Amino acid sequence: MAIHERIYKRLDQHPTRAATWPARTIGRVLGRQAMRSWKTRLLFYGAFAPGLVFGLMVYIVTRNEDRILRLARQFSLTEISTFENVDAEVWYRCGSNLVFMLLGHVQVWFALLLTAVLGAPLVAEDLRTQAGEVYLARPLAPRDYVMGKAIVIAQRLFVVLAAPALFVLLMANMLIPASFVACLSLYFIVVVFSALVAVSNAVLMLGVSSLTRSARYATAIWFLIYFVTWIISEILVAATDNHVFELCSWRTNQHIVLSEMLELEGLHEAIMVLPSIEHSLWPSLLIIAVTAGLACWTVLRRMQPRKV
Amino acid sequence: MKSPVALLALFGLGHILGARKLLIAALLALLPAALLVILRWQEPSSTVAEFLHTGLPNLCLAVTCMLAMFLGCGCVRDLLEERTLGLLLTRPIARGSLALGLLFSAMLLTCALAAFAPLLGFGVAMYGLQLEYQQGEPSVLLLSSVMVLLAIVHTTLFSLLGLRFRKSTVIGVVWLFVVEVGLGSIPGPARMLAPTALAECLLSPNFATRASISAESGEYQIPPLQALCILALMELVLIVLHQRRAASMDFLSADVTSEAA
Amino acid sequence: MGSALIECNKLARWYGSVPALTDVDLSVPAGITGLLGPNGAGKSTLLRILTGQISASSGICRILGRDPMRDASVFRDLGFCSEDDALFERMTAREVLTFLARLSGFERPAAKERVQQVLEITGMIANADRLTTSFSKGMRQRTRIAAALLHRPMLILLDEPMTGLDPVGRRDVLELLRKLAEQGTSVLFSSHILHEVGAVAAHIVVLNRGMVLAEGSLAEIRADLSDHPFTLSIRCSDARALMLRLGALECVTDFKIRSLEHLDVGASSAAKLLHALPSIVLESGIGVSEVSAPGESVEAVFQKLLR
Amino acid sequence: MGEHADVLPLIDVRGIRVDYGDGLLALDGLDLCLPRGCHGLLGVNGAGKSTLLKVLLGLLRPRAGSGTVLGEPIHGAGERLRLRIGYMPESDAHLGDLPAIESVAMLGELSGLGATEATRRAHEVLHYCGLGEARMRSADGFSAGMRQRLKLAGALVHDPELLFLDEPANGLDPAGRETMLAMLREVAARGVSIIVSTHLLPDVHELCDSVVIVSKGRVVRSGRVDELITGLADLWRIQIDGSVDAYAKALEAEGLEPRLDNTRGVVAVQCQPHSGTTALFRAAVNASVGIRELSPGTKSIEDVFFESIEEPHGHS
Repeated sequence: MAIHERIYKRLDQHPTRAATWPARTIGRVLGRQAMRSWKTRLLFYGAFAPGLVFGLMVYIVTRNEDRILRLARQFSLTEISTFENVDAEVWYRCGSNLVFMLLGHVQVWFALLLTAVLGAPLVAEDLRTQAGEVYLARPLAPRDYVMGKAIVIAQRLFVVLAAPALFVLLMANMLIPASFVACLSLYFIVVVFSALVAVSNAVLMLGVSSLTRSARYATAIWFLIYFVTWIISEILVAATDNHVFELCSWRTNQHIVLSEMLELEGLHEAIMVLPSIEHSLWPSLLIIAVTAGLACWTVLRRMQPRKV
Repeated sequence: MKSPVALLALFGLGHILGARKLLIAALLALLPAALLVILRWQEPSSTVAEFLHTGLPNLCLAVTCMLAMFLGCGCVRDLLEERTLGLLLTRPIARGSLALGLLFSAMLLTCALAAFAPLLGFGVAMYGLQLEYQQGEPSVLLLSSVMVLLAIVHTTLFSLLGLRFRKSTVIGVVWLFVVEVGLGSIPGPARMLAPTALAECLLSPNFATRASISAESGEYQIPPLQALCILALMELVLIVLHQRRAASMDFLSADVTSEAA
Repeated sequence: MGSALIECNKLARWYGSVPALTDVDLSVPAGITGLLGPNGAGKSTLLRILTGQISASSGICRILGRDPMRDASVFRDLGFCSEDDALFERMTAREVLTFLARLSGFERPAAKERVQQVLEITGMIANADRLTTSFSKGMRQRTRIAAALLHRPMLILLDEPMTGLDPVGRRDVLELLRKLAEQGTSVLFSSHILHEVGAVAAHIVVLNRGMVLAEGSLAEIRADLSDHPFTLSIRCSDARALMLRLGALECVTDFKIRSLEHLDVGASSAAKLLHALPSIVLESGIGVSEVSAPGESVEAVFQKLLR
Repeated sequence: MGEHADVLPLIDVRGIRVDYGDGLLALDGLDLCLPRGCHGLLGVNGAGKSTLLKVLLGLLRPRAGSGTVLGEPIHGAGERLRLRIGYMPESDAHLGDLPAIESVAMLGELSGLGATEATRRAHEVLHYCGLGEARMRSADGFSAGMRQRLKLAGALVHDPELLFLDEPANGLDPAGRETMLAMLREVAARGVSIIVSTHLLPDVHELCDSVVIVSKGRVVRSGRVDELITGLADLWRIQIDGSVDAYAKALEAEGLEPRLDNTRGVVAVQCQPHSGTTALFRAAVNASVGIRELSPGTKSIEDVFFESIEEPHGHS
């Protein structure tokens, strides 16, 4: 046969050191592969639609300014003549309200579905086909393997969360130059929050995915965790009016972190129904960190070379 | 001679009872009781009684749907993906009764847990609390039996989804949202397509659910008997679809097609 | 039921646009039959259709006179051991076999006793009460063969029973198949290890790219292939003398003297020549150091077919 | 490769103990010392071959025992060690959804090659393994033979000094096995040491120059292939046209002791030196059977394997 007569060429200089950043390689290659399925791509690009809708809304509001103001006066909301001379504090509150509506209530659903679709098979399939051996037979530690897989989810999740919000903010600030200075800190908050949700969701999903050998059950458990904790907290809060129970829901914790960062207390009674305001940032952050740490520990324990 | 369907049902049940899945299903079933324990610890008995009337039925509906999805999707599909289904297929049992047996195994467990959840909830609520019933008899037996009915319909539905699609869980979640939460809350006759809405009609006189709220506001309402018949009809249709699908489908796990490459 | 246990005509199966089987016409008689073919020839697909796990895209297939997909009663007399190395987990071998026996229609006491018998036949008594998860590949294979034997089938189908087994495991499986055949059970098994198939299988079916290349006993296939029926190559101390003696046999057709010690004998009937050879060699006192039939091995037949 | 590498033994491990906890010792104090070159690892299912490879590679941490592979201790983090070893697992783990070229290039990068260097090397290795035209397709659509070759490509991409192969020819048809063996022979010729764990004994005969036979977690026999199979002369291998049992009885009547191989078709007979084959033919006439094949065979690896597995192994 002609094939095996070819010469097996040796490399002239052998790799002396392991890859400096193996996690990035795994993240890049598996990420590109994950985006090849049309369902994931549909979900990923579909997530930008709400951002466009919000952007359009901002455009319409700023274009017919006078009619909006007349309406506002009728409802005796604010006593101003034009958008120009609205003070910075009001701009900041409007901006943060806009961001919270988009990021908190809309993009979070896309993040939920995208985490499941991207993350469920990552560790579960490897456990089913023992592909973990193929990775760990390379000069990398289990933590690189976990970090690489987390990058696959977190990278796309971050884009889905941050991009629409930043676009809308940018659109609003360009149309109303006066509001730019006031909303400067919002850009920073959007990026930090998106990163926090992306990483915590990614790591929790990997933890769940390492619990079973079939991606189907990983998805099921992920949705169960998300909805059951949410239902529990809703029922308990409704029944006992004691807001400490809100900390036991993964979704509400993330909401609290966002609303605390945006300091939305002032707006509570005026414009929207919000989760209650007495929360401080740190317990929610702590719970998110502890859960993510636990998930990370489960995956690492599962991929560690077994002591036999 | 014990019928093969019964044999398969017991085998399937034993198979699930040994798996980690049972742990998660049990946690789900203990949810109402856990909430009531917290309520009892936190609040006076009045809110507990009020919760029994409004909160518990809705919570049990959600728990039953999730249990049915979790156990139903996998009852045949798991064996297919583990490739152990071949051992059962090459036995002198018609494919229909094979699928029926495995469906019953998942149904047995789901119904047991679905019935057990409200019972335990009531038990926790009643224990050591001389709670006399107000507002009509929120009898727990009615709640349990309706949950069992709902569990039967949903397990069959999700088992059918499991037979048809590989990624049946995601489709199951989307179905729960679109039909049970979405369609179920639209006033008017369309609501009656969602099994949960029908179950709520059965519960409405005793428990406060979406059906009782819409009944007070005078919207379209179905008497419990008619709801029962629709549920039974729905179950029949699902069973027939399930059998036909099992009888005609190729029991082929996903990566076999590569053999022909 | 005619003499053939399995009848297929114009059987075809497509996976999407990839043809796994294209119009297979087959009739398999009783006894041991070997199913040979390279990877991807469609062996597993054929066996899955025969056991009713998947449907054929077109064509009819009857096994023991019945359609496996519609009529499940065929499995009273049919056993199948698939290629997938899978067993129910969290159960011991005895529990798995007892459950499958109950499914095959045995009552509780009858099932227990039959499982004991089958465990003895497949040599799994020692590990009968250990969990299947801790089984080696060979033990899992024997348990699945035991599962196929539970209901004393008339015909047993095995998909690659020897793949992944070590030589000891392979010897035991071949021994088992031979014993089954002696007890009258017909066997159809697919395999890659050709010389073992050649030694055991009376009837051979060769598949390639979804089509039946050849069907029949090894000798028939050899006969169709080689120009004259049977050639024997003998290395001995005096080729010429041996040639003169062998010439006396009427079944011998031609000779070719390779060298002083190397002689090729062509004969019309293999059996006559082979049976006559020992006595001729003894009488002539010629020292024969090697006898071989190069074109006869299964590998040779297989290579010629696939070319 | 450093000069010191030639002096150091390839693998030198002592007292490896592995217990999976189901009461069966997978490895029971195994000692192994192998020079560079090709070695066959033989043993029954569950004798501990795969476990040994995983321990040497650092994928499993043994309960006891220590030693070095290529001079690196096996107990350390093992990253430096796994840089110089290529591993072809027995499981069917081929990163299915990725296209072949991307999965091999990624494995190359993980082994320290630069991104462009890894992709170039991946193309080269895939061509060498005969997957040139299928390298853009995803591995899910590959046949069993192509998947084995993809795993080999993955193991060769970073040009290892030592290659661990776990059942390389598992599930392949004869043509596939032949191609795989030819490739491995060529790789060995280029100076790569190979440890092959396999059941197909003829393969070992062609590829390896020394063999280690493992049974019940211990090394029961090891040595160069040619030394092991020389054994006694005058061993004849006979294939019968007729009833094998009758012929075996006739041979015993002649005072010889036949041994049947696993297909019962081929009889191996040990004769006194230089007594010729007349006794064999006389037995054939007495048993009235035909002799289809008669060849002077040296003891095959299969015989060595069965001997060392069955007889209670005192010596190692």
